[in-house]
Amino acid sequence: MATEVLWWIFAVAIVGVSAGVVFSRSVIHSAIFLILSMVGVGAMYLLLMVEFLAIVQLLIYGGAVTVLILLALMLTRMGAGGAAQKVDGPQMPFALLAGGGILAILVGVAVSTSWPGDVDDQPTGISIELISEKLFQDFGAPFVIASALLLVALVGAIILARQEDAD
Amino acid sequence: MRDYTIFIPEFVAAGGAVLIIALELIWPRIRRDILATLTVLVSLGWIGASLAYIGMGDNNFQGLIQVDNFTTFFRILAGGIIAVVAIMSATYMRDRAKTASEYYGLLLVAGIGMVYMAAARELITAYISLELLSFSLYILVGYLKRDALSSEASLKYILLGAFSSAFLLYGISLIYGITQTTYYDGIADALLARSGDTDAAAVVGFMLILTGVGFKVSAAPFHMWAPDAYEGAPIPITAFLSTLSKAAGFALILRLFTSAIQVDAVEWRWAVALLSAATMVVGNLMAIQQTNLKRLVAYSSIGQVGYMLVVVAAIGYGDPEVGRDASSALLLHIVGYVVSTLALFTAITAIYNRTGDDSIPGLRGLAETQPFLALVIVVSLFSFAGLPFFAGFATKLFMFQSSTTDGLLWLIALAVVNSFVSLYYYLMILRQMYLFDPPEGAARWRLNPVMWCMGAALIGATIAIGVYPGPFFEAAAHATEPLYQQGADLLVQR
Amino acid sequence: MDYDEAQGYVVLSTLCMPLLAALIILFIPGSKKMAIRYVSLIAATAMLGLSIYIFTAYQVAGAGIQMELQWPWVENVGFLGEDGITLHLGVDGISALLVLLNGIVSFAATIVSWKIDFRPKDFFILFWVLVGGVYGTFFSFDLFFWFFFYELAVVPLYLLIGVWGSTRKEYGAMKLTLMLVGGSVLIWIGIFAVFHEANIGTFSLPALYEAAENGAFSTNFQRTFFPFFVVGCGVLAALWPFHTWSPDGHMSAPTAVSMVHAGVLMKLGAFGIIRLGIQLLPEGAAFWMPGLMVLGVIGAVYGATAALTQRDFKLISGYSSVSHMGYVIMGLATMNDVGVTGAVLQMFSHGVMTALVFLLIGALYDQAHTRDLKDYGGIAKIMPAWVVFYTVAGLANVGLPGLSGFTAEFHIFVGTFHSYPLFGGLAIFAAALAAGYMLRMFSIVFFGPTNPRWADLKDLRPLEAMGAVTLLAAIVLMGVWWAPFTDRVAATVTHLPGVIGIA
Amino acid sequence: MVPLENYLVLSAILFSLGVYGVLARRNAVLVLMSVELMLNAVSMNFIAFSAYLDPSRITGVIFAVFIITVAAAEVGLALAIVIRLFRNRATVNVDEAAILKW
Amino acid sequence: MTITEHAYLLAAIPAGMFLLLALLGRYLPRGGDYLGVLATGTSFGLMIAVVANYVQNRGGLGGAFQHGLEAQEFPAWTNSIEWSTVGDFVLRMGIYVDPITVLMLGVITTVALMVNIFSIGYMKGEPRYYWFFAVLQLFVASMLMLVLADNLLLLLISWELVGVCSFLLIGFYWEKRSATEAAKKAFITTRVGDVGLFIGVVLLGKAAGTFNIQDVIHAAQEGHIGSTYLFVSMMFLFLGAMGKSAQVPFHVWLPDAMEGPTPVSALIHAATMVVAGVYLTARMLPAFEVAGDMMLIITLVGLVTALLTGFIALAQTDIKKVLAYSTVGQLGFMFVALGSGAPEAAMFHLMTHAFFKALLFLGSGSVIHATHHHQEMDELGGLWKKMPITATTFLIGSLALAGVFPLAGFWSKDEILHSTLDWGGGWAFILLAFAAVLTAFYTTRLFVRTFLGKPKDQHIYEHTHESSFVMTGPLLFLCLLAIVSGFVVFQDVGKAIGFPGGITEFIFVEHPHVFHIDWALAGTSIAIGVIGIFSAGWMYWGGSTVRSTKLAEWQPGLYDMITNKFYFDEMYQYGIDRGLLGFSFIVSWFDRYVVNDTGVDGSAQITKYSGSVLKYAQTGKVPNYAMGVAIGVITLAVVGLAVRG
Repeated sequence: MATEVLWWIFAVAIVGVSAGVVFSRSVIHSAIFLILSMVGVGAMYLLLMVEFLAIVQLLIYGGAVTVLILLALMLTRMGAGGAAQKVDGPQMPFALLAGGGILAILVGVAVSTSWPGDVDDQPTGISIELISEKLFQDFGAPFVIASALLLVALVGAIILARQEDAD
Repeated sequence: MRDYTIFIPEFVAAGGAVLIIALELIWPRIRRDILATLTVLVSLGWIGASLAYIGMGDNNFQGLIQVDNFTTFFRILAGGIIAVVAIMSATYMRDRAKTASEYYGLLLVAGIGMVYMAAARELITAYISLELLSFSLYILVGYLKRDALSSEASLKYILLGAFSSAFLLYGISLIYGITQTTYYDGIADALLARSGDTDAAAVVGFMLILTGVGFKVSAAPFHMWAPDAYEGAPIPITAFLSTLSKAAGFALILRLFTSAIQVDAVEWRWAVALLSAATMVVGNLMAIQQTNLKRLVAYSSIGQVGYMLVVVAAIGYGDPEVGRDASSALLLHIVGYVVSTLALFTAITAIYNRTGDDSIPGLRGLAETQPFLALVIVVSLFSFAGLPFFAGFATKLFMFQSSTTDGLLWLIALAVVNSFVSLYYYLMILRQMYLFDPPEGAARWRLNPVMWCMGAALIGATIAIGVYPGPFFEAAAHATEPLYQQGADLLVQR
Repeated sequence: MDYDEAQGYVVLSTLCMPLLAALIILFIPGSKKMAIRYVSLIAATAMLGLSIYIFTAYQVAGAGIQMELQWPWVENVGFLGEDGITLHLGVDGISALLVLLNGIVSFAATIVSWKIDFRPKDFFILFWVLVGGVYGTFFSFDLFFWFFFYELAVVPLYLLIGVWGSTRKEYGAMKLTLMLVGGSVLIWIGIFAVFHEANIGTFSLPALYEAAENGAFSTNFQRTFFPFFVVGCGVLAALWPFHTWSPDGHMSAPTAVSMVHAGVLMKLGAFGIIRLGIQLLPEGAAFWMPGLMVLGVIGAVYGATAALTQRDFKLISGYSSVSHMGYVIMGLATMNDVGVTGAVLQMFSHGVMTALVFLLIGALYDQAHTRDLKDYGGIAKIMPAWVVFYTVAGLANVGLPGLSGFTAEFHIFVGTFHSYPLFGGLAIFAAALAAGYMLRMFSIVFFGPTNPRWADLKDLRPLEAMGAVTLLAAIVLMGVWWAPFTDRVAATVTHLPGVIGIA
Repeated sequence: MVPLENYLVLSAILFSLGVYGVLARRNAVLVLMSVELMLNAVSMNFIAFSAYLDPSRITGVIFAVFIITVAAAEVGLALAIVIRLFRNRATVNVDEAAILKW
Repeated sequence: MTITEHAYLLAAIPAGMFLLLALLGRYLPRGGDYLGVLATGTSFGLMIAVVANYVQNRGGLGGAFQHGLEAQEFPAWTNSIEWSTVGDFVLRMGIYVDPITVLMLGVITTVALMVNIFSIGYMKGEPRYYWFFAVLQLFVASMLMLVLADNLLLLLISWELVGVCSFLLIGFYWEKRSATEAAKKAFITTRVGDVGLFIGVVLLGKAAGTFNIQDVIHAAQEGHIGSTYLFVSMMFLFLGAMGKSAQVPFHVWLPDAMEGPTPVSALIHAATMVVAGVYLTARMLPAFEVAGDMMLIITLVGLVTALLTGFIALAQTDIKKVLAYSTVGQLGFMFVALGSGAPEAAMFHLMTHAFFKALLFLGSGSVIHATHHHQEMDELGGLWKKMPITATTFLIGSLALAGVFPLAGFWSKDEILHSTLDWGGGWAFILLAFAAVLTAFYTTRLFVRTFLGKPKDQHIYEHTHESSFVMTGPLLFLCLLAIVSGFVVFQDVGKAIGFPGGITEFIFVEHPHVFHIDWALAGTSIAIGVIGIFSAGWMYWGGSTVRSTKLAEWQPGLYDMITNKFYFDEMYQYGIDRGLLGFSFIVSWFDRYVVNDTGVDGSAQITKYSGSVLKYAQTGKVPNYAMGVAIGVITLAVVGLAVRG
């Protein structure tokens, strides 16, 4: 029962802050809302009893990614003239429609489908051992590729963002 | 069973990539040509190493990665594309970028991404490989740092790429929700056994996956990034995008659509046919309007994707035999298309190196100033248009012929009509080169012998495929065999 | 190697000759213009000889495919089964005649192209590719190669017209190429359908014919896809209303290209209607032929009518080609042996006489640089030989007995009156109109007071005269003694499926 | 008990909000943040599926791990490109980065 | 083997000569005119041999000729070879010699020889001299082939070939615009008829299963051909005859054809080619007889032509034009005879007409040559003194044409009048008799105004001189024929020269017509001639035109009609300009703007246009692109769910 109440609280909060991310007038506010949203999702993972992922979520998203975003926002901050610009583009109303359409479809799918294997209708706890076993044994190969991917992203970020003489 | 030996070719490639990057770090003044040459050598080594796997039996890595003829085919294709693009890039990058080692390294890494897209038999692996390829491409497109267009192209590419990845992932999650697995075979089994209650999730899942892969191969209406990215990218990368990235997309599609979701073809085949029709129409109609060569090629390659998607639709509409034949014809077509495209870009790069102009009117009078390149362009364009003597004729004919099923004749007809429309804008290019005199003061110029040889080799290959397609077709047929061997049981059940 | 196989190699070498010439010229530096011309001349002469040989060596008694040569090309892979694609060469009576036509016309066209001084290398390469494509189409008994060569013959036209042409050449070239390739698109679709429907995994035409005989193609299928072949090929054969490339294309094309194009290439379309339409889908043919007859009649009268008021030489010839190809279509549509034979004869006849006309127009235009009839007058005084040739060609065009046009039209009309008397009566107006537009041109251009502006015009030069004489000989031979032609054609035509005999 | 559908609906809402953000916002960084929101939603989907339907194999969780990895890398790379664009053009407005068109 | 079986040699020799002259003529001394004469001379000689052979064999039939022989007992030689085969469709080519052929051979070779000789003088010094002779040979060859042909196809071939020769020769002076136009007109007008002939031939061939003339006739007679079908095909056939023989309404080309050199007019447009229509009709007459109302149509066409051109000829001032209209009129006479079922009369008139009309034309040629190409009567006059031989022969020719006893024209015209009486009774006879009066009238007018009276143009008159013997010789020879050729109508004359029974029995087969003079009719004929001659003499004697002017003032409307040739040319011109050319412009316009610009270019434009509209979707803005993706996703998903239900 308590889980349910908690869930609803978190759910409403997540939706609220996520809406804040996309509807906020201020870029910085959006970034902060994003952090909150990430944290909320992390809490959801706790409710789903996948503690490891919750931690990963907090560390990587809540920490690294948002910091990176804030950094980028600061680096690309406009001068005085830039601030007056509208935050939303001209197709905002259509964006609402499209978002609504996708929401309708996805919610419809989620609700109308009876998911196979959903027997006891509640999450089963997933231990970190199981995760590590799966991740490093069964999915070792993608893990290696992912490391290459990170390397590539790293190299790319460096060569693209690197200040050069001409800049 | 963890048999790491099946990764040896990629070890070669990755090692080569690291070596190349390291070389420039250690020795910053190294000549760029040497890096390019090194890349070529590495890719040749990669191809060489891959050849050993031809016809080798079951080389499965934990059910995740399958090294079979299909994989080998794409290994060779990747190596070939990278080698050609590296040669193409040598002069181009020397003149335009401060460092080049990452560039060549990323070419190789992108190739690795492609190979694992082709080899993956599991969705996580496929997704990660796809992102590996995409990341490399994002960087390569934006590699010309001080070029605003390059950065803009890169930004568009990565934002939209990430956006579409999200759709792809959501689709995968829905399929996962139905099947509780990400292995292709497992998905196929589960889908076969699924009840009607899961239809909504399955359909939407398929559509979202289609969106994701459609974006990768730039199928309309998910194609809009492509012209901008192609135009903004460095010319060799445009070639790379239109060959390797597309081939990779189709590698993934073939693996996935012939096994995992083949059983539910009835749910997605119409969508593929629709996308195919839209793609070829949009690509060809828009191409008519273009004045920039790279942009035109972008649209034309979108049109080509439309034709290739016909095969995917045929996989859905036909029986396994049709699917197998169509898939092999698609591989053959990809080879022909890749060879022609590379030939075209060899010429465009050489011209751009000389004139700094990549607009179509910039080709004015090329037949006078550089007849060989004009010939190369003609051959490749005619090959695209599917005119005889050149690869496109035979490969397109085979592709469409093998895709002909009762339900798809309209699409084939549309495809043929479209390839006719495409002839118009190809002829517009020809017109500039042959019908007009060169601009004032343009003299005949000599071509770099390496580029000359490469151009000659590529048009030679184009003509060889066009005139005597037999061996190539057989090779392609061997490459598709494993796809259908593994899925055979399922197909029988279906 | 038996006799027929040896003959097969003759066919093969005829096919290879133009392609070989193109290849050799490719490796001759562009500055060595004479070498290029001599290579072309030798090739053309050899082709003429080989074509004549093939025509004469064709055994009337044997009727079917002769001089066969079959090399497997791609088989047992993918969707292709046994004999999937074979390089299957050979001739039947119809193609024997058309091969001869190609030999004659391309020979004449080569020697009038002697004077081309602007990038002759490129010109001749493209020209030989074109000729090779035409030969290949006539020789191929494999659908893949048939289509391969068919397209091959169409494509070089764009550059040939665009680079070496005149008068709105870009427009003409683009329109011509697009319309012709557009037609081949329909053929292509038809090929897909036929291959799929036959489901025997081979492109071999004899095999497909056999399948057709055994009922592989349902009536419905035949009726659906026959129009694809007919309209597709019909575009090339200037089938009304898909003819408009013809006047414009001819107006723009350089002499040699006009010659080969009007002379041979248009016949490829009509040939395709026989090869793919009638032979492959006889029931479809039976169903659609009345409609085709209507189009043929409209084309015949329409072309002649439109030619009546044109002011450009080439437009007149272009429209008259539409009219004459209308006769060909009519002949095919009769579906009786005399009519179809007449159609094939008309292909030959129209080929040589139009080639001659274009040769002559070219000879005049090269000097005078105008093709407006009204600019001329009294040319007969300055260029008597030219006028004589033109008069003969023009009269052949009108269908004067003793010249090839009559022979062909006679057979066509006999066939038409046999099957569709009313249409025959309508179409024959075109014959009267032909006299109108031809004589109108004669009287404006050849006769009347001589305009002093043209006093310096030279008569035909020896090379041109040689080409003209070659063509003229063919015109007269067919007009006077047509048995050698009808024998070969009829031998095959009478065995076409669905073609009935006139008793 | 919280049923699976609840998570799925929540995820759908997040995803749709992300879609809206990508479509509506003009700042490239905000677009990127919206994409992150979408990826988050997907991760949640996977984990929910994994926890409810597939606790033994937990492939979904693994997938989520990879998604988070990729997303992080993507952000890094994308931001580098945004900064690159800013240096070249002094703007992060995606509507203004439209030299390439038509 | 007899010479008759190889009668094709008659045609082959001139044909060979044509090739020789056309290719080498310009290098030969004097353009090879002697070779032309040689060729026609040889043909003439062969003709004599053929006639002799024919007569001999005919004589051999029964030793003595009997009246009333059955048709098949008249010998006819055939000789044919297989020409081509398409399935069961076999074409044979060959010759067929029967009395009509023999007669035609005689006429053609004789006139051709005379004209060839005459031309040596007349064409002297003309440019393209050799070419003239070359084409003349081709004409002779084709014309002979035409009459020799045993099948309709060969006939058609020769038919068109003579048309071409006519075209080439009318347009011989192509520097003159009028000559070119006349040639064009002649060719196209006859071509329209030829197309009819072509249709007729094809239809008959289809129905009879063969093109052999005798077989076709046989089939028609036996009723193997449906009656309507037969009528239609014979009608088409007759169209060809009308075109070639310049019957109304196709008559317009013949007067214009006088633009050609005068010997050509004599040969082609008086004696031979224009009678091809008569020949064809006579040849096919058995089939015409069974073809519904064809006979009536033939008669009517002939009558209308004879009358109409008779009127027109009254007001012509050009010597040759008068003769041309006269020719048309006389051909009308022949058609009346044919329509009346009297082919022997028609052929008889054909023969006599050929001789005296050739004579008249050559005579006029002599005048024209002598006056250096002045042929308007208003410029001539009083030439009798200057050129007596020409004048005398011309007078005899005129009298023959007018039908004065006992010249050739009298007998043949008499026969025709007789046949109309036999056939249709009064009305045709009266109308035809009136036409004969007109003939006599304009002939007299022509002679009077040209040769008598005072010279109207002194300058021309003074420079005139009699022609050389090479020209007067043929005149004299033809004059002789014009006098005597009529006598062959008598049985005794016929017997004397080898064919007993006279021309009328010689010619025809089925209804041998025994000639005997009907003096009442002969009297009428004589009266007709006298009325015509004297009224014309009264009007024009002494070169005066006062009376005719008064006549014109009395009936200006009629006069206008006549001088303007009943406005036929204007009507045709209007029809061609407004009708045909207008239609052609419409078709051209349609072709350009509807088929090409709208249909072909239009579809290209639409394609291009849709591309240009579509391209604005490519805004370059990421949100728009993302919107594209989103819309795609939504569409696919919604459709997918909907399809799934």
